[in-house]
Amino acid sequence: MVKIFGEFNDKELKSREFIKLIFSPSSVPLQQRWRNNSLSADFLADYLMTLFHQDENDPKRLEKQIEIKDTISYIANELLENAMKFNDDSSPYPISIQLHLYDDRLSLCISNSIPAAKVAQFQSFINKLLSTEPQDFYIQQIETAEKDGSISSGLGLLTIIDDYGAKLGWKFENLQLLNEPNYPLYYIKNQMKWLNFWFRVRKWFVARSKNPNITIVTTMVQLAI
Amino acid sequence: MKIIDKEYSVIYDQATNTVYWSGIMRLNGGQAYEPILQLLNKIAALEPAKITMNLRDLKALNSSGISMLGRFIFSIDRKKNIQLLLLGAKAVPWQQKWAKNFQRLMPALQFEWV
Amino acid sequence: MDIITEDYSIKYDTETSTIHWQGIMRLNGKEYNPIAELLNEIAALEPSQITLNLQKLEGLNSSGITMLGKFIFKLAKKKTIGLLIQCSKKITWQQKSVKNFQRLMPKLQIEWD
Amino acid sequence: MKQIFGEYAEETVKSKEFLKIGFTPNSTQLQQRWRNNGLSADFLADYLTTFFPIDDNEPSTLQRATELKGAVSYIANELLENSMKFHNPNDDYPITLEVKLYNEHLVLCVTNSISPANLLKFQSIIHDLEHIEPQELYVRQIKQASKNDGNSSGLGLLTIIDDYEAKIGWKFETIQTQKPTEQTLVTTMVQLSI
Repeated sequence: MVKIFGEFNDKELKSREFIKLIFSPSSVPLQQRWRNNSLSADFLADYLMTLFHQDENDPKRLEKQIEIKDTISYIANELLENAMKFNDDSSPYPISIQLHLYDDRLSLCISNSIPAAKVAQFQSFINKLLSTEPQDFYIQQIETAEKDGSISSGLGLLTIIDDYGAKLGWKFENLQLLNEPNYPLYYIKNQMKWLNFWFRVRKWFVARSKNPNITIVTTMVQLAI
Repeated sequence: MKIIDKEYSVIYDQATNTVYWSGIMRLNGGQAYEPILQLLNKIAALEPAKITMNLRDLKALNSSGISMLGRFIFSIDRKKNIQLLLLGAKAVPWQQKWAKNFQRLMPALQFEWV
Repeated sequence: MDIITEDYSIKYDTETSTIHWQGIMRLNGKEYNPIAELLNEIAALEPSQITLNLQKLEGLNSSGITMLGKFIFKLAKKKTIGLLIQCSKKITWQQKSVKNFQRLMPKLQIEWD
Repeated sequence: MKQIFGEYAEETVKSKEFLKIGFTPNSTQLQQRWRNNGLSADFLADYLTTFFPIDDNEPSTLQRATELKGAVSYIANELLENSMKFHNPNDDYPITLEVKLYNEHLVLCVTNSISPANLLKFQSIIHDLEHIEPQELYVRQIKQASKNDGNSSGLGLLTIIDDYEAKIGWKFETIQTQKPTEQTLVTTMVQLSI
């Protein structure tokens, strides 16, 4: 079962460039590896900067590029912090983040596993985020955080939409549908060997029986450049 | 005589016959290192009795750069009239790695470590 | 009343009631608590005005924005302390996100370098 | 078709941690994107240090972390530079760089497509590495580079084996791509004890 929220562009065109980072599920406490979020976000932003055509005689253009770099660093860091915080560490699936560059825009997609019990809560947060005026939502979130004495306010996603003008979307997938939805068709099309196909199906069943209740959520951010 | 880039610099101090290297050098292959090798060859052409290479601030060098340095050391070895001293830093992990190989190219090569 | 780490520092100058922020702060949620406490201690001194100088704070994640937002909201309710935020146009997150603080405290003064 | 050279080991025990980077190799000019090799290598090395915490009371932990960071940064950069040099320019098959962490060693793998012409060149470099003493090969390669204006290859792999005491191996495999053609992929695997 797949559920889509917000502006999730599932049928992507071929991007001009992409870079993808895949992180293993980790046994090290999150606090110890927290710095890796920032490190990874800055790396993606720096990497992207290299892909832009640079012209030292065009300061306006350079300024714009630096703004995009900072924006990617901020957004990627927020997405990674969330993914690491909310990831279901019992899931065998890794966390991945990918950056696609097109001529006039770019997209960031991050995927992580969440326990089935948390799905409804997250989806209702998304619905609230999408249906409330950003200004109101901002003040509500700060007020609530102030009352609870909490720090996690869900402000990260709001700032991505409201401050950086990005489009945000989500895809929730149950484990059964992971990898390729049309298994046999996909493999025939790609001329894979049947043996390989059966091996993959077996692996899929084993994974499914071990982790019956895992949902993968992919968050997609699209930004005009 | 010097080459200064955003990422690295190679500066020759004539008074002490010392070449100061600093930064991170990971240029794209032998050709990209050609200007640096030319600079070194020009210094060798001045025929000083001794050349010192201070590599202590050179944080990283790729294998194309190691190859370029190796070529220069090898050419000095064949000349036989110039002494060569390399100043390295133990704190920079890669520097101790190349030492033994450079020695193979020039048995009379001298080192000083900090 | 200072907090200094490898990545960032927060220093309070009593004479001018200015808090100088510097570096990159991307802490994990609760890690902001000591900083929130520092801000509350300063507010408890009841100066007539507090200045937050963010011109050298190059990076701040949304948990940090929340922490600042909560402090600003608290001052707005208090009504006895004026607040000035000094920002830099060169720093992208400030360009994007500082304007929202005004919503929490309409009397907030924002100064750009 | 699959061919193995040197010390190439398929994973039998699951790694404790891994990080994989995949990227498109082509469209930006090589000269400009060359910088991304160093950037990616340094990122990977820095990322890994998180799993080697430094204890201020134990100076050896700092030294170990510094050395490991230096080694991973050097090796990953060399592997990426090679993948840029040898990948098939007519194909947009992504290049991947992966690090896997085990109890006593770590593994770095780079996979890229390779054109038939580069395949022969690459396999002859491997042949030399397997059959010639490192010391002799080192001197030979420097001399060769002196002759033909610095265009040597293979010194990177040699330094990985000789200077960093790493095990190295290769896997060549031919796969079916979407296009009607076949594509040869090469994976270079470096194993480093920690």
